[in-house]
Amino acid sequence: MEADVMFQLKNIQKFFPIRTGLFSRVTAHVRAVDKVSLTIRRGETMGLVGESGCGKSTLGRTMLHLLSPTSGESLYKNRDVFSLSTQELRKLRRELQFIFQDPYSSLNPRLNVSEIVGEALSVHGLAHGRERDERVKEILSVCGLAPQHAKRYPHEFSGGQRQRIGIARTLVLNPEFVVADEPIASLDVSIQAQIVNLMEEHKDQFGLTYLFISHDLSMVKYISDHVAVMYLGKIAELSSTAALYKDPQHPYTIALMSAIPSIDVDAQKKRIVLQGDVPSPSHPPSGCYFHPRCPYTMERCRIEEPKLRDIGGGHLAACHLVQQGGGRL
Amino acid sequence: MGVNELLQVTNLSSSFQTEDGLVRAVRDVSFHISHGESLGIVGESGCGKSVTCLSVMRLMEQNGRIEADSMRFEGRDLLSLRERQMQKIRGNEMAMIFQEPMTSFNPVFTIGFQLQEAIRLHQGLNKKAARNASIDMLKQVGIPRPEKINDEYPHALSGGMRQRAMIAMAISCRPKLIFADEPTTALDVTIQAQILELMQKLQQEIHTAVVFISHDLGVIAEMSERVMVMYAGRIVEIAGRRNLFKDPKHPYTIGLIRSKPDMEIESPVLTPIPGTVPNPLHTPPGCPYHPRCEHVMDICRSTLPELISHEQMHQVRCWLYDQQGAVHGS
Amino acid sequence: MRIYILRRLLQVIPTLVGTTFIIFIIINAAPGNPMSTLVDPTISAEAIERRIEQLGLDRPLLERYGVWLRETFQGNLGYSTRYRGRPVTDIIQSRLGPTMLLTFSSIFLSFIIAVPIGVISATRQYSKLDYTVVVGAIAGVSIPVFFLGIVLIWLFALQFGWLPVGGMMRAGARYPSWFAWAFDVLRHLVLPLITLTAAGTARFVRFTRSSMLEVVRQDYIRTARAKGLSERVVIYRHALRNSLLPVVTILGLSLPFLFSGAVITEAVFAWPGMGTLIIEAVTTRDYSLLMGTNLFLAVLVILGNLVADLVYALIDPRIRYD
Amino acid sequence: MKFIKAADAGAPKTEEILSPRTIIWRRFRRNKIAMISLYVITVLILLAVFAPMIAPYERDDINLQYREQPPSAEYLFGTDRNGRDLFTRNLHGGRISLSVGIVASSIQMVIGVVLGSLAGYFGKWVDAVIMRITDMVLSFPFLALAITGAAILGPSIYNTMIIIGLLSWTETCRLVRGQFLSIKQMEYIEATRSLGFNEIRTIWRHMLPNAMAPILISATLIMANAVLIEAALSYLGLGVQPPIPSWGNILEPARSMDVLMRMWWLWLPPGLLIFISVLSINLIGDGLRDALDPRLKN
Repeated sequence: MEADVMFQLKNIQKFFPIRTGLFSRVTAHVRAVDKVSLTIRRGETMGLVGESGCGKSTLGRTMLHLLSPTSGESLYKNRDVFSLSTQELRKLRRELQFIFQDPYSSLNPRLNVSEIVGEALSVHGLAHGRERDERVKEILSVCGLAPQHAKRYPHEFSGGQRQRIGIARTLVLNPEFVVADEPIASLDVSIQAQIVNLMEEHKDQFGLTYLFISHDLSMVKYISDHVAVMYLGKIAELSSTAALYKDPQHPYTIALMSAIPSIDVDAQKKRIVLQGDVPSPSHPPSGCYFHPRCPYTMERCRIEEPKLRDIGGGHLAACHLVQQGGGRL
Repeated sequence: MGVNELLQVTNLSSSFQTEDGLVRAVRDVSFHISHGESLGIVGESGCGKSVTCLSVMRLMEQNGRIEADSMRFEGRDLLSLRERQMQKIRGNEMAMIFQEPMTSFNPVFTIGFQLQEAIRLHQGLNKKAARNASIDMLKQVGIPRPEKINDEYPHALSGGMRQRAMIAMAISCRPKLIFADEPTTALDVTIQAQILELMQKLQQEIHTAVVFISHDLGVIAEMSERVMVMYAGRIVEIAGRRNLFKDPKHPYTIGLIRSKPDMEIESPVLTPIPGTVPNPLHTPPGCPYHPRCEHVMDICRSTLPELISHEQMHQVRCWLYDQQGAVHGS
Repeated sequence: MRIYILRRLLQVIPTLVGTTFIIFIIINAAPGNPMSTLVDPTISAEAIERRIEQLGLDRPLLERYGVWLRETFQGNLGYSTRYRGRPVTDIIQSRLGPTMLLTFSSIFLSFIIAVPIGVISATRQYSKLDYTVVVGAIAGVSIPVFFLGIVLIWLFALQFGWLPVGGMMRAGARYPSWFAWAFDVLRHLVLPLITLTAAGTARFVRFTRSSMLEVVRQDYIRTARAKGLSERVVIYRHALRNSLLPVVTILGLSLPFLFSGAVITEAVFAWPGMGTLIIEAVTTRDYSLLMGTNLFLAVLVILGNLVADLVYALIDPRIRYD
Repeated sequence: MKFIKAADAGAPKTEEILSPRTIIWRRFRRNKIAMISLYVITVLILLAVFAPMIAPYERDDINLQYREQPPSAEYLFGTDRNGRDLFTRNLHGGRISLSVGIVASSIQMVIGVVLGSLAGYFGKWVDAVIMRITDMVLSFPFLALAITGAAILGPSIYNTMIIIGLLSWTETCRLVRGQFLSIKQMEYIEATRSLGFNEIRTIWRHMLPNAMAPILISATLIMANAVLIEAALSYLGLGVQPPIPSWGNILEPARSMDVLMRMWWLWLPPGLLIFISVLSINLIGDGLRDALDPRLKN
């Protein structure tokens, strides 16, 4: 069991200081990620969903030490990524890759495709010269791009093609684990499916493990084996995809799912419309962070923060209402 | 077509000059909308859905050109109106809600000022009456403490609240027609649900016709009675909501539906449309969708199909279908 | 916003101290001393030495700066050697009026000329008019100030004889009335004012135009049009207000540039202001006077920037929420 | 396993590879005014470089018999009060004036780029310190201090170059800092970290080249300004010292009304030469701005 754990996150916190006043003293913190624990197994895709500002991207960056953590541990194959030296970390980067959201700002406009994709090969001493060019062309074709594209510059490509270049840049290093941060959010609908399918293919072909970050519950459902739902820096619910979508437990997850418009014009949807805005992560509400918007709020929710508990079969939820074995009071 | 039509657009084409050449954003688009009706326009970026609405409101940038056989709004030909007369219609009889709530308000004026501007202009109310009217509007769109928000600058409001204020501004003069250009795209799902609910409620209350633009089929399915699908500047399919989603005809519409998983419909595979959205500077000859189409025939590569009536109220632009509704090819 | 203002005020202090210290060092790094240009043979060597001691010129640099700073805070900028011991503050005071008259009327004039031109040019981007304005504005900043001054003098003073060659008043003139005096000053002001305003206007035209072009692209301008506002209201109420915000900052940042122009203009037209004073001080190695004028101009620049920033904070509602 | 051949359908159409540089040059070439300016400044630079070969006389040759001669076939631009040929001196003056401009703006570029990139990349206290220094230099009364500096260091070509360079780097510094701050936000910079690149590679290969465009524009404007300041200083007698000619000091005698009135050939040509060269440099800068600013594409 332990052997196929790829990443184990323990109580990860990431706070951003807010400086105010005359001398810019730190007066508060944005609690972007607040005590998140998560286990990702080899070969699976963990979906991470939530609305903007819930901390999902910050978690993805922090666990790879692209952002320095406030506290916690991020164990990759039992090595704590946070305690590695700069040199060790740089070496490890080959195995841990990141796919970015914006295909426009994620490619250096001054470099051609071959340089963008191939640079890391040289830096990590994996291939040089001719060999490097060959590897680049190979990976481009795996990503659905033609070899003659190698000499062209990013501005000549469409959004979807640019995202393919970004994926090629990570795959060329033959990584073990990839964090994909909203890789399809800025693409056209008809292109999104291409990219998701491409990632699915690569997963089998290269034996990858993904953390797939998205705000799109329907895409996450399609690609993930497990799904974690985040709200205000905390995990609200975590379960296998099948169980989560079949029987969501946390009132937030339920509302989130019901809020997605469907093209099924016959379905009689009982929509739950949450009132109010998402509270600011610098001044989260007391007790359960979700209580001001929750349709089922009780007195206890205002005071006591619910723990993320297993309600059976590895389905975890952080809600006072949710009981062992599922079902609500 | 009935006499009840509010807007009738015939063969609208819009283009604008760029450094790299002429972009023909909208080509020969014809559609109509009746009083109180809701029409959805769906398509991907650059398909011409926004430009269509901007053209009707004559809000294209300086380098834009609009041509049409006619563009009648309640009997008046919008193309032949003077700019002065057009200004009387804009914001008064026809209003628009934009995509980016964060940038669509002028940062240096209060929310109230920007609402009252339209109210005073079109309804000739005095300052005090306009202020009361604007507070009323804010209340109507569900903004808490409207008196206070009325005097706030846009900066102090969240995205969802700003979009509510934008809606308040759009409905403030009881327009007969509202163009909503991707009004929820920049918002989170839970906030989107609030805004969609609000818009449905308001449309029932004030009985306005709405043209709802979105790239999201789900949103369109929820908000529109009739749906128009656009691709590369042209209408490829128009149908009633039920027909379009239950019995789509154009391969592009079918492709769009299949390339996005739906929460209500179980499907194990995701079938993307191959290729990319065409560059508006180089649209393919013939049917613009032919390079991506799985049913492509020889004729598709050379000749553009007409928009034909497949059934009552169901039009499609594709060589697979003929006037009688028979299906060609496979 | 109160914190923003306070922080901005606090920032001024190190800037002021740093600026004056650097100026102090530069001036004191000079070889020679104010006495070396004193060629009056009747003064003995001992007297010079005594004078040097009196002025504290033999002390270490830092100490002298300390003394100077303390004195400055008490309003004492030292005594001029050139003007035979007159207090520097006195001399600067007498020169301040003419400089202020010249620079402020130039700022005012460039502003009211430039803003409409910039706005009209921006609203007709790519038109012939816009093209002309852009090229004209670039030409305006490319003319050497002194050359423009020379050409104007040659043309209007020497060839046509319409306007005086220089100075601020006729030498030794006595005026029958206040009005006659004002008229004469005005006649003397025309050419230097045109000279100084040309470049300033050109700069402001470019800023206004580009700022306006930026604003006209914004979403809220489209919103304003969609409301049915007339083009005039859209441009002059919605766009202009926003595009003038950065221009306020630019006004503050333009001060060093403006004073530079004023120095040359004054030199060309023998206008009795700070510019001619600084050149006098340089040529006579009058340290106290040099220090005083530099300091004074530096303070003006710093305060000008400060005022511009504060005005900006007042008129931009976004800063209120920071 | 099926590969999606999708993207091939939308492959770039043109045969030619359009690098960002090609595109910029293409756009610049379309700007007629900027191209004319480029030719003008090239001619002026060539004249300056080959001045000793072109000039009909020795630079400082005094011929008291031919003092204050108006332009003629023999003396194209006339002679000055010492009987020196003004055509020759204007040619050589360009040599001096333009090199002061180039050297001074190179000095400020180096200071500005180094300080600006340090401030922008490292932020925090490095940024705070550098920005305070910038504020101080920015609040110097520019010309007053240049005059003061020139008087104290002693007027000469080299001191003029150094003074202008030392006083005018602030704009570049702020610009580079701003560029670095915004480029730092780009995902391709984050990507260099996720790919395990070191900071030197990130700055040198990924940040600087992308920050170059506005630096280049500003460099042209600052160079134009440097030529103007040199001229002003020399005109006031505080810049380049005779007998070495510069466009500024050639017309210094025109400070006397008598000379101004009688000898138009003394001050008109150098004045126009300064104007034309500064104008060309500014117009090139403006053309560059249009070519480099993607937003103007519309």
